Amino acid sequence: MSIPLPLFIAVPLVMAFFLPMFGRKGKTAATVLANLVTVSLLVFAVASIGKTEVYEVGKWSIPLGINLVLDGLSSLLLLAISVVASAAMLFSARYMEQYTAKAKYLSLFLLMVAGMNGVVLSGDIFNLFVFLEIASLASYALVGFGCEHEELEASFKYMVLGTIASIFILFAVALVYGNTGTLNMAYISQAIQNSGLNAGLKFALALFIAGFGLKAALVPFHAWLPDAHPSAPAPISAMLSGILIKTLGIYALVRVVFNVFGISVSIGWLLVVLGLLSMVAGAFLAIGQWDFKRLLAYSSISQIGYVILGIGLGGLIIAKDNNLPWASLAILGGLFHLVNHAVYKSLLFLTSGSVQMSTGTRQLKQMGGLAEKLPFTRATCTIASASIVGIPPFSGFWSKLILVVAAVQAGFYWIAAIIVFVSLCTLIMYLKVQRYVFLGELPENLQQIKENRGSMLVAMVFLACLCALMGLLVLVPCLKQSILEPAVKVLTDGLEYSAIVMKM
Amino acid sequence: MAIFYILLLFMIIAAIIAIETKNLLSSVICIGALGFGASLMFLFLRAPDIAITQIVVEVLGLIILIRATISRDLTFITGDKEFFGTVISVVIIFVIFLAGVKVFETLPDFGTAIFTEAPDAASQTYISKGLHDTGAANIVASVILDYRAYDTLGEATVLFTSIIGATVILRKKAKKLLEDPE
Amino acid sequence: MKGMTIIVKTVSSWIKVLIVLFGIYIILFGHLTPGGGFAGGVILASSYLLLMLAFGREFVQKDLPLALDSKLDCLGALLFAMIAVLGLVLCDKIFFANFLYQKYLPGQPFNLISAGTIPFSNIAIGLKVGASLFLVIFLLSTFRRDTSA
Amino acid sequence: MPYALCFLLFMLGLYCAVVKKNMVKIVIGILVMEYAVNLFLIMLGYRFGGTAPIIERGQLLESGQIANTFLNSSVDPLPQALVLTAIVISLGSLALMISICIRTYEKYGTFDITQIRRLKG
Repeated sequence: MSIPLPLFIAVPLVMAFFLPMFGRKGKTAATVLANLVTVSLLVFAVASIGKTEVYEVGKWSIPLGINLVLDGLSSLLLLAISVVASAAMLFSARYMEQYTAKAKYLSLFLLMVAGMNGVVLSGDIFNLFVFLEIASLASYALVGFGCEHEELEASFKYMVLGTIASIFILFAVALVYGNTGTLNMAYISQAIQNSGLNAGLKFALALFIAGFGLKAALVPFHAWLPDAHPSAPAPISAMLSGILIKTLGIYALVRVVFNVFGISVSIGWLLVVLGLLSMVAGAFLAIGQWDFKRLLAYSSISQIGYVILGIGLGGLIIAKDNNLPWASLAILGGLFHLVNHAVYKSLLFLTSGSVQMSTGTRQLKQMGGLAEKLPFTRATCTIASASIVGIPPFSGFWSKLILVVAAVQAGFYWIAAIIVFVSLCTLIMYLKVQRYVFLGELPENLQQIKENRGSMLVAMVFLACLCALMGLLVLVPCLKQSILEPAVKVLTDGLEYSAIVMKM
Repeated sequence: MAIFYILLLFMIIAAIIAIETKNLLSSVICIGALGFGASLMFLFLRAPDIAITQIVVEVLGLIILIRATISRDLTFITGDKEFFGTVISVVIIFVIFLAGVKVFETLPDFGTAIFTEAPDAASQTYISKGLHDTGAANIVASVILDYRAYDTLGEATVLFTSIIGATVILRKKAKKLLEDPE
Repeated sequence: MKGMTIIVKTVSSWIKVLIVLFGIYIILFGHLTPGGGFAGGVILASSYLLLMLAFGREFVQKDLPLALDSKLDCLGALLFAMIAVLGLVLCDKIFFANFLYQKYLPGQPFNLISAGTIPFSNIAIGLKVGASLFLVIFLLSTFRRDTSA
Repeated sequence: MPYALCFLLFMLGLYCAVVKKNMVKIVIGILVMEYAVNLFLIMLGYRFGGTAPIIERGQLLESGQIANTFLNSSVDPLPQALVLTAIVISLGSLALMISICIRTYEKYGTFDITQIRRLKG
């Protein structure tokens, strides 16, 4: 079955335009419809695995019109987006009952999903910017959804930094247009291959890295993330940490650096250093936190570091000695970690939401002994923690193992040592969560709490099963070949992207 | 040519006043001057579509901004200015500016558009085939609503998103008490 | 807010008609002359803004209730998305095909009815932009009063 | 040279957004940056003695071709389309940003971000 690519954007968009018409009475219907959309997106994403397709919108051949490109990397991201989105949407069905304006919330959620799908599929640099703005604007509004003091403050901070990042990206697009005269990524790539990088394009690349780095919250640019992610409602935190920073930040950055501008040794080192800084700084900052969601947010910075480290290491190996098997292994580790992190970090945020909904607090010191009161939350949280720390059967172990092996193989022993060291810090972090949330004394005021069942539970169990099974993605050859390897190949092919797109 | 320099200098002066003045309302008014300067500039750069849009957006944007500032107690920020931090950021920004000026030497000179040099530029096709392909005499309209209509869908969605976001942020009551679970 | 003096009210109720007409003109002729859905939509919004300034918020509420306004906003966006999706249905599965121009209604260049779906897209965008911008200005102007009262 | 002045405008906006402590001033800085980028894009498409990219009746020849007077003088339509989109996006983000500012003002009673600091770290 072949799915026309625009459906990935059109279905959530049309539903998002339609949903605000439901008032207070149609709330249930709106929730059901929104869930249907996310589930159907999941079906579409599964159906489009392993395909490579170029779709010309309005049948205008490129560079006249805009094209949508589906390749291995896009379909990997589409899959991750739709998995996290369906779980978070299911979770919101019950969780968002504590807020008003649910129909508008659902609409914003779908707009965010549509924006991310648009970013992932776009083959045109300006179009990528437009869809990035849709997803960002929806996320600014969603961070401030609760309209409390902290939420508005975090939302404003996030919005200012995010808008500056967007303007950087737009300026870079303008510079690229001024230098090459085209906006299509394949054509830009070709023009760069013909004429080489001049000062203008280098400046544009710097602006792209700064802009996408801000969106991805890599370490020098991370100031907004620890405020914005905890302030949002739990399902939105799961979306933001789980997938938004990866789509708007990492995916866009990697696409522009690898496929449009071409990787070089200096850019490879830059990515590796950014990744290492994020890993170490994020982990240290996370250990000191006493706010459950804030700890998770800092840990996201650290985990994003792993992803960009793996991809940057692969790029470095390609640029330095063009050893494709080694580079593929590093990139495989990075991308696999991206998917893993999407699943377990969103699960962790969902469990934090469940805990917060039951206890009414996010402070670790005010909790304790919740293991018997919230058995399912406890079980899923433990699975996710084991996964993020890297305990063998769970997913996180495999991606970290691949990263370590790749670093050792390429001779970067110190990088491997840092990876192992940061894993230990992560272990401390999550032992702390287990100790203060689920073990220990149950405080007096929490004797009466109950666990929230229903849709929230289903969403958490779904993600926990995925956590346990994700290891199969690298262990079973046919899954590996159909999902991960095409994505890796897109990056190792590098500049051949333009030839592939133009040929189709 | 001189008109561009005059307008640009006017805009820069307006921007400096808007940034440095102590009174928020006058700073908003200066942004208005900046916007109308930009609108005139667009007109002289032969972009009437943009000039019209800019001028109407400017009016609306000004109303929104004035709405935000008027009848607020406009406490001026008196707190101790971090002089050192300001100097450092000015220096950093100046250095980036100097680096950036070099960048513009790589662009084609002002007044010679890139699309006249690039052989397969899309814009060549737009102006020569646009009327035939889409039937619209206004080439900009044919670009935004036919060749690149997908962008315009995105644009309409951005506006929609921000309006829904604004209604969400400005709603009266955000949280409600939840009935007992199950 | 009761609104302004009788002179302002009378003049603005006349001018409003002219502004609405101008907005509609800008929208309809967007494919022939400068302007288009977006600029025209903002002009439409500003006509209601003028009414709001002259007559007060309650009067405008009667003329254009907030619920209707937000429905119009959604409707405009839906219409534009529908034009895109219709291309998928009517014209060989092409998203955003200008199906009217290519298949059904080529029209003559420089006429009002030409360029296929472009005028219709302009109308949809004009509707959407006008409704949504008026909505946001209305919300911004009423917000403070509601919370302080 | 006009490009450099435009870049100066961009940098002024960046300076304002980064250094100022007032929420409205930050928004103003962002607006200045947006104007500068829009202007820059339109400047890229300008050519000396150009005309607007709108075909008039006389310029459509009998053969269906467009007259050379138009082809050789029209400015670049593509940046104009991009700027139209960018202006709308900036208006949208302005509306959302001002809503957040007003709501924050209601909560804290000030626009000064040094006093709006409940979040630590």
